[in-house]
Amino acid sequence: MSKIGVFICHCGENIGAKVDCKKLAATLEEHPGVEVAVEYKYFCSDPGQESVKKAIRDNKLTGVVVAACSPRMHEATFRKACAEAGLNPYMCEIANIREQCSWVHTDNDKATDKATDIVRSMVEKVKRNNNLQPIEVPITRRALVIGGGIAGIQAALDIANAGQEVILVEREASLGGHMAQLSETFPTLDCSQCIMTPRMVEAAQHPKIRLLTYAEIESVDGYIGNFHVKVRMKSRYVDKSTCTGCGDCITKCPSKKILSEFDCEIGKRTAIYTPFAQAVPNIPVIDKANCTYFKNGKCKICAKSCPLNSINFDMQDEFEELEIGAIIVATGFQIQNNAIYGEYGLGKYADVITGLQFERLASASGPTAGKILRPSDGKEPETVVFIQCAGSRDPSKGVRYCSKICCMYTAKHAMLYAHKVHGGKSNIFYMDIRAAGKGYDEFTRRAIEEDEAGYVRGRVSKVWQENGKLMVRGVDTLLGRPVEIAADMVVLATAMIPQPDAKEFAKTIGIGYDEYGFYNEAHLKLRPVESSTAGIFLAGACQSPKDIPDSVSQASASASKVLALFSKDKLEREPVIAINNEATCAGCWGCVLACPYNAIEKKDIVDRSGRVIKRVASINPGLCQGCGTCVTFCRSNSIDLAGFTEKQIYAEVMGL
Amino acid sequence: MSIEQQYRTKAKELLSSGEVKMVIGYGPGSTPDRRRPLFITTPDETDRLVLDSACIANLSGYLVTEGLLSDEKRVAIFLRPEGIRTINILAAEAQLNSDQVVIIGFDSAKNEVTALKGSSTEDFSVLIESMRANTPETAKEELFEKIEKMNPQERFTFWQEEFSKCIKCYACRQACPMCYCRRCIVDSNQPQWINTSAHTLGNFEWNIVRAFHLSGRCVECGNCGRACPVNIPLRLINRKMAKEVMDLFDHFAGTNKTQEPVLASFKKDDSETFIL
Amino acid sequence: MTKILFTDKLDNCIERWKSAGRTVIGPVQKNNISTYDTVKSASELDLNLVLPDRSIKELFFPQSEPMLRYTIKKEAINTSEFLPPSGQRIIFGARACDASGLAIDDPLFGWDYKDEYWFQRRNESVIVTIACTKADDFCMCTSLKLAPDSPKGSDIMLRPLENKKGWQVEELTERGREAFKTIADLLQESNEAAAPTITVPEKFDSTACAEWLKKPENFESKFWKEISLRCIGCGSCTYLCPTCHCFDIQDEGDTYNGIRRKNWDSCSFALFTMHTSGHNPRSTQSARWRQRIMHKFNYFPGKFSANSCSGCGRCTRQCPVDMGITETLQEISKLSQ
Amino acid sequence: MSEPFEPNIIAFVCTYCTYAGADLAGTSRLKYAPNVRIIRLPCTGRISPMFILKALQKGADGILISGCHPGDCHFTHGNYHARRRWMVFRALLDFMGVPPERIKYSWISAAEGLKFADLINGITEDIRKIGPFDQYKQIIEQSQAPASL
Repeated sequence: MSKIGVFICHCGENIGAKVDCKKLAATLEEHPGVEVAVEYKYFCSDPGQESVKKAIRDNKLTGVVVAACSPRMHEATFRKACAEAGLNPYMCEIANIREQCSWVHTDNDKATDKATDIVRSMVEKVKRNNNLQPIEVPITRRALVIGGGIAGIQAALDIANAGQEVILVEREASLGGHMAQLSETFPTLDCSQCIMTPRMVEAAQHPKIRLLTYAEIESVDGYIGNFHVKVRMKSRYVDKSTCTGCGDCITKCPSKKILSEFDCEIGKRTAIYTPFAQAVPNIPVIDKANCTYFKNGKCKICAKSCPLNSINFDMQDEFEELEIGAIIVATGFQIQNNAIYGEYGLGKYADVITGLQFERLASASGPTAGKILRPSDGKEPETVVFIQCAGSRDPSKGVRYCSKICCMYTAKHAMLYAHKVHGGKSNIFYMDIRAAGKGYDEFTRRAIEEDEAGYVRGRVSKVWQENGKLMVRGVDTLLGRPVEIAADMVVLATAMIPQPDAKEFAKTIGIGYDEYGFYNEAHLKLRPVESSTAGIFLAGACQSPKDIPDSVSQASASASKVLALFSKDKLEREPVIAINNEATCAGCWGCVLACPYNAIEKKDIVDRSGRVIKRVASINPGLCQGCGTCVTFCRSNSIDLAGFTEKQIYAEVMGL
Repeated sequence: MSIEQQYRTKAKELLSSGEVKMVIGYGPGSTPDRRRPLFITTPDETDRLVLDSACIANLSGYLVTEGLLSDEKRVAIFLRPEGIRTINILAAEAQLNSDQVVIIGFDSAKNEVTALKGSSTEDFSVLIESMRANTPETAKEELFEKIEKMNPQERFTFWQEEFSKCIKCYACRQACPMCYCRRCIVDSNQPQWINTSAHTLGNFEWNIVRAFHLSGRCVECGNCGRACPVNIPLRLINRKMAKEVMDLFDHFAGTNKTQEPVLASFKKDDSETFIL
Repeated sequence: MTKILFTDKLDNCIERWKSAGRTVIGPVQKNNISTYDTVKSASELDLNLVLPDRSIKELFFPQSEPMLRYTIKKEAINTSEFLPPSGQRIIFGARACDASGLAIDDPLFGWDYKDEYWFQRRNESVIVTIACTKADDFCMCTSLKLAPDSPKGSDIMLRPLENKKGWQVEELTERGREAFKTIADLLQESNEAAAPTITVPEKFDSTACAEWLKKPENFESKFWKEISLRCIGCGSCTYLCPTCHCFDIQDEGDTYNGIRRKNWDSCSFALFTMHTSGHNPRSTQSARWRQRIMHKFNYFPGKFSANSCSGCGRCTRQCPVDMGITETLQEISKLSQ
Repeated sequence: MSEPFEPNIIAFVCTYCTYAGADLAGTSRLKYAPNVRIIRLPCTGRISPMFILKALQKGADGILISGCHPGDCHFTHGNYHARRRWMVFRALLDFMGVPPERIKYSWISAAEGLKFADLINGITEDIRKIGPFDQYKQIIEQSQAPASL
């Protein structure tokens, strides 16, 4: 039998002046299952709380309703008091008769009637409350960072520097990501590699960081604190343990004309190669598709040249299984293939290049050693046209969103061009100049005012070749007239897009993504670095287009989330989670689809001989956030939500 | 050769080759105008199969009989187009593996039976797409249009009268292939969401919830209406819901076996004109 | 010479009965279904039906019977009981199978506890049966040793005249005689011949069936599974059956007030025998169908010396998958030969 | 003169947005009609059509369902699921003769105390105009009445 205590708080005059608390207590006193109903001036005060505790002990109460202010104010206070009196804290509920009654109504009788209904309804709920225990999830204190670009490196270093173990996985042969490809960075024009490479080395040498390059994630199972991750170590054909990175093999390799991915195909590389000179680790890999030995069965010159016999053509992919507590996804971005703009001639005219290719031209470590030279004939361009939003903010051909970094890097390009090619003329076609950021607007102003970047507000309609020049036809919308520029080089500010396999990868690790393939944060404003899957966090441009400072900030934020998680042995969570009745579950998987947190798994029910009798939904308490969407979907009424059970809500309505 | 004869031969072949362990079809009923479900497991029995325009019942519900498909053997089944759509839904909702179902498809109109080519649900995807595009003339019903034109008060009165007949036998549920739950929500009594008594209130609640649970899943096979011993025009409610999900979400139930249930999915730009 | 009730006098009769305080009930077509319901005049009656879709038992044992109203107070639960509305009723135009069904269930509702809901209505109702002059493919009263003019359960038997202008009146019980006294002057003595009652062919041998069912080894016969393979467990056979009588008791209400009701239940439902533990002794539809047949033709006769079936045929007539008692007992007849 | 009809309204709201919005109306000391009883749920995704049926059985003349604006759901998309459910359920109830005007849906954020107060006043006024839900009350009464035959 229920023995409910009802504690009606006057909140001074706040409730007492509007709701007839005496009458309310008298009515509740007569309510079935109510053991005591008392009123008091301030139940949240120490003596108030003490009186609640005493009443619980004296009357052996099975449940408590405090009729007072909003549960958002003092639910925690009174639950704590209940716990101190030996009652399970979840046997306490708050009836909100202040914010939602006494403060908002003028008529005392009607306010009292409403308060009566509110309290009675809550008494009926409490009668059906269950003792709940906070959910404890053990935590493996080891983080996995996926992606070795600046975001991944930053996150890994932050976690490692706080003393926690990190495994940093990069699918390319070297850390570095896109940032390693850049020349100078806005708005300070410091050399990208100068600030990047030390961080790469730091990560590689950190005692708490285990680096897995040329490796990919095969599968992720489990849940927050307890992920099981399988990693595929792609075969490099070079033994990491013995290779010293002397580079003899690279020098000797006869296949020297392979287009370098790192140099955006304007430079060349060998078949055995490191992506770039400062690669970390400095261990080459063999590009199987282009290697003469793998193609023809003959060559092995590299192996012969290796003083340490580190080259092994029989090497196989290896797999490693990792136990992980938290994951940071920092898988980065790609740039859009601008072949979609046939009219701009990318791919057709050698001197129409992407912004990233321009970075390689401007980079001191690039194929031209930092000289701005036309890919077609190696001459310095006298006139360069930059086209912004070549893909971004273009729902018809490109993407709808703004890629965020192009305004800045185009200004930077114009600047670098002005610095490197004296007297060179730059023209920038733009839609708007978006330069919000510390020092950003000053930077674009400098490009215009000091480096004479010629900004033209308008779109380019066509680029064609005429008399050795690239003719650019566009419109100057400010002057309201068409413009035609004879250029030596055209640079397209292509859109930042998700990695081509971003959606597939999201499915592998179990996180959500938007229509483009950028990963969804749990809440755009309040949980911007968490994915909707508990224990998986986001950093960098895999979530949305970002520049370096933003990527780094998000990486540090993610790292701090991971560290917060790792600060305890066990994760304690509110026990408001869904529970499935496996006996009645029909296994239709509607709940699996509806769950925003991938918290519902398919579970086999087997008989004694191990034969699968049926499959049912199983809710992972570590992942469930307690929204109850699955409960409402479930046609057979098999799922229920602790703390807001079907019985409780039914009783609340029936008790009104 | 008549379609009936062709299909008897086909059934015989399927059974003798061991490709299927059972053929679910129609047999003669207790009166000349009746047909009854028939379960055949040996080639000799196939001559008992009947196929004519009186074969209307959607037999697919038998496929989810507990244990029937658990041995991973295959079963052949006579299905009209609605039945084929049912298989897609049951497969999408993981109630069966459609690879285990060999479809013997047919359609009938005006006393004519026509054969439908194919044996797996995919073979009928063109047919199903054409069903989505054209509502058949037969589906248009005067009573349905009449109810739609009524005002809410009149509609309430209409259903109040209809539901006053309901005897809560749940034949509508039992006859429905989509009602495969091991425990129906009406049989869940903690709490008792739906009043089980056959008063009009309880009948209202039951029929509303039944229609809601079938929203976006009903293929309008008509099993429920035919099973109803007190002739409540249940099909009209289901038709309304099929029409709604089509208008609102362009959802036609049972187009393929990976179709997402309309109520377990959403679009961010779903219409919300009615929300204040 | 026999007493004749001419159809053109029926309205006067109904008027007379009504003014004597009796409620007149008969077969009507209502809202796309035929059933027994109250009528104000003869024109509302549909006496041409083979038999109404819904059985007569609903007039005595309604689908949902409110039993009591309760009010929950802190210290006690107060109840006030409901009883069926009191008053004499004339059920005009029942069929012999329906009337027999009531007589079959009388001992059931009275063998230990006397069900007052049933007996109050039984005691206050006069069953005026019209002998059948037509039948359909599903009628099977003769197979149950009954007939289209069985007197069982009826208070008055009316035999249609050959010229269809009225009925020969046969008073079977004191209660019937009493009711017809009110209209004595509206009846005429005449020699008009009655139409022959319809001959319903015997479809199975119920005695042989009973013998077969009694044999313990037949309980586990594979026959049960085969015969019920297509049964979908909808229970409409049990709900339309004039003799099926299972019920469940439900409380409906909110925190403060509620109604306790007696609702039909059916052995065809999987949940009927579901234990709290999750175990279900009749876990398959074949076990449930076997139970229905065993109950009607083995257990019930064992206790009350009569089959719990009056041969109305509704079970088959309404079955969505064309099953029913007839087919099953026909097959059992074959097996028992 | 007879008392004006005071409708019974039952509201089902999510705790993160609308319940917080209602609290804000309180802390802002806005005044609104006392006809609504609020049931708090974690998310609109938890609000089942069954709740609406039970509220009607309890004699509600009007029902309000309210949660976070699209995109603002604390649980990312509980409200999107709920919106679909409501679209379907609303059409169903309409077809069964439950007037859509009696069941209102709204998005109210934690910052929209004023909108909450206005909405409650508006709904109360609307339902007062339509009058009591007599048809439903009639079938409730029938379900509590003694047998008639």
